[in-house]
Amino acid sequence: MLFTDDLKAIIESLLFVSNKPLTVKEVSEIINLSQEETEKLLEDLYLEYQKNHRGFTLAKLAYGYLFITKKEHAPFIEKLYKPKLSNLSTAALETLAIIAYKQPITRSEIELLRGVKVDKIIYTLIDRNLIEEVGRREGPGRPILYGTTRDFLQYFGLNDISQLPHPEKYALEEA
Amino acid sequence: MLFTDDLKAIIESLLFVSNKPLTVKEVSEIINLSQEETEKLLEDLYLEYQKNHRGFTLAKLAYGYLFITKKEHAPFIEKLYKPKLSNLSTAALETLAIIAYKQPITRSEIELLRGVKVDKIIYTLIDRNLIEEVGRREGPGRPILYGTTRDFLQYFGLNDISQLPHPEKYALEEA
Amino acid sequence: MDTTKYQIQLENFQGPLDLLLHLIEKNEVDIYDIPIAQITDQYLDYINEAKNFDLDVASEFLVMAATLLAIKAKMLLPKPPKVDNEDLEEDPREELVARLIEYRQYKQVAYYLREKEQEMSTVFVRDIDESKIIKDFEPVNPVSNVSLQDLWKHFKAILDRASELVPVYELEKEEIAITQCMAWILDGLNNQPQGLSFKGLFTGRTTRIRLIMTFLALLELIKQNKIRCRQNKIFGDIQIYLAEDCEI
Repeated sequence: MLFTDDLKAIIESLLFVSNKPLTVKEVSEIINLSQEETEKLLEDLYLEYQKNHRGFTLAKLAYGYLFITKKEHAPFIEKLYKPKLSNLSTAALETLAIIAYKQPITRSEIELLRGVKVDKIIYTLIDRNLIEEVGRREGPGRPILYGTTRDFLQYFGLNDISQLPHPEKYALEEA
Repeated sequence: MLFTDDLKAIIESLLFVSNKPLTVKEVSEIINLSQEETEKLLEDLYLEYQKNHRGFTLAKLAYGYLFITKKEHAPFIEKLYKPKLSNLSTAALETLAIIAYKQPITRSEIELLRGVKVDKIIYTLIDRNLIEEVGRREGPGRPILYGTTRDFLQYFGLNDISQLPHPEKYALEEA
Repeated sequence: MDTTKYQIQLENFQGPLDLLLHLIEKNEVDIYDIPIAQITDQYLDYINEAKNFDLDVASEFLVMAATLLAIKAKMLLPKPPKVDNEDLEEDPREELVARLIEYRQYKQVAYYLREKEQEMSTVFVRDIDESKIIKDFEPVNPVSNVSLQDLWKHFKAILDRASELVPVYELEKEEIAITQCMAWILDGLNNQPQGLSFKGLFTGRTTRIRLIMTFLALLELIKQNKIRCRQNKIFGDIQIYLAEDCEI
């Protein structure tokens, strides 16, 4: 039987060799512990890292846990590292916003909402693994339905799609 | 002026993102501190990690400092990676098949046949020890030639590459 | 007309809805009570001022122009006499207002996403060298569930794909390639308004699939009226032009 500290160290080692968020389920299967107990350990670690003054922290992203660096260290890391992928265009962000709220949604439904064609943008977003095909709408032509991916959540620092602000929140605000 | 703890956190963040050992000199240039002081901080960190019961530790290698996981955690890390290792994607299998039958072959020749980029897949296949560089094609750019490895032969129970199945053979067997 | 007012390029807008929202904000009018005549005039001024813009973009803006003009016309018509059991008269602007409000919401969400993106661009994950990690493991057979026959099948599948004409089962996948080829041709024409040579399009494209896709892309562009072709003599080279640059 392993002690809590041993288990925590094992979990830490798993998080350390991952650059994608690990879910409670994935970790629990590897360490052979119930999901509840695993979640408790992950939460413990999460809180420890929140308190500690270290060079990286544990983030809850895309339904999982991932070690990331802190914002304030970016200027130093950028000296070591090349800048990351280019930012998304406004058109891509508007398209993503619609897909995030209306998923699953077809291309032509997005085009209706944005008032412009989005075929090229859709390919870019698929290419960057931010959206994916999630099925087909029944009916003529059986058009492809799109939804957001876990990478989408990670890219925008979200743990859960429900963390997005409700669009109705903006409805009342006068521009 | 930054405090020691801040500097240590910055150094930790640099070590965290790096997959190569960082030298005292590299770190001192990034944090703009003398090499002696930087070395002291790195040594402090090294000792802290030696004492701590964590999932990873700081190693001193010939040319610098590098975060590594501990030996005793290897079986768990292996469990995390195994599903990734034992399943080649269709794209990877197609690429492997092309290389097996057409070797020695360059990357752009493979891309011509598959109609898509294969650079990442090539790295995966090299990582999995299925293919290797076997030379250079004479001519402009002297592109790398790839071929299958001895491991490849072993995995498929072949003595040499000429034992790969060929269409004629199948036609006869099926007749 | 004072043209300096309209220095802003159409390309700066994310589409007709975006331009309309800009005009509504600029005029500081109530989105629920848009002065349609005024906004329509300004909208049309923008369109008229826009030079050499993309045909795709243009059609989207023109559709909205038509919608605006239709609403304006309806608002000018004398109101029908009130019917007793129908208290609410339908406002011709209603549908457009609903679209604008919904679009504005997503625009706000897009701002939010932009902020989150900026925030996340300052955090880093570990740069993991997988090969270093796996080198200490027990060697895993990466092809344990693959037989020699599988390998041959995959190879044959590729040969078939590369040598056949567009196979039926590949069409869907290749849809991407057609749009890419279309974009590529249009880009070429935008850079070279004097026209492209038909032969030139097919040199240097090495795979059969690409040749076919380029040809299909040409047919599609002709069908969509985006390009025109001209052949000056029998068996001579065919010149391809953007439809707007071509006077026949």
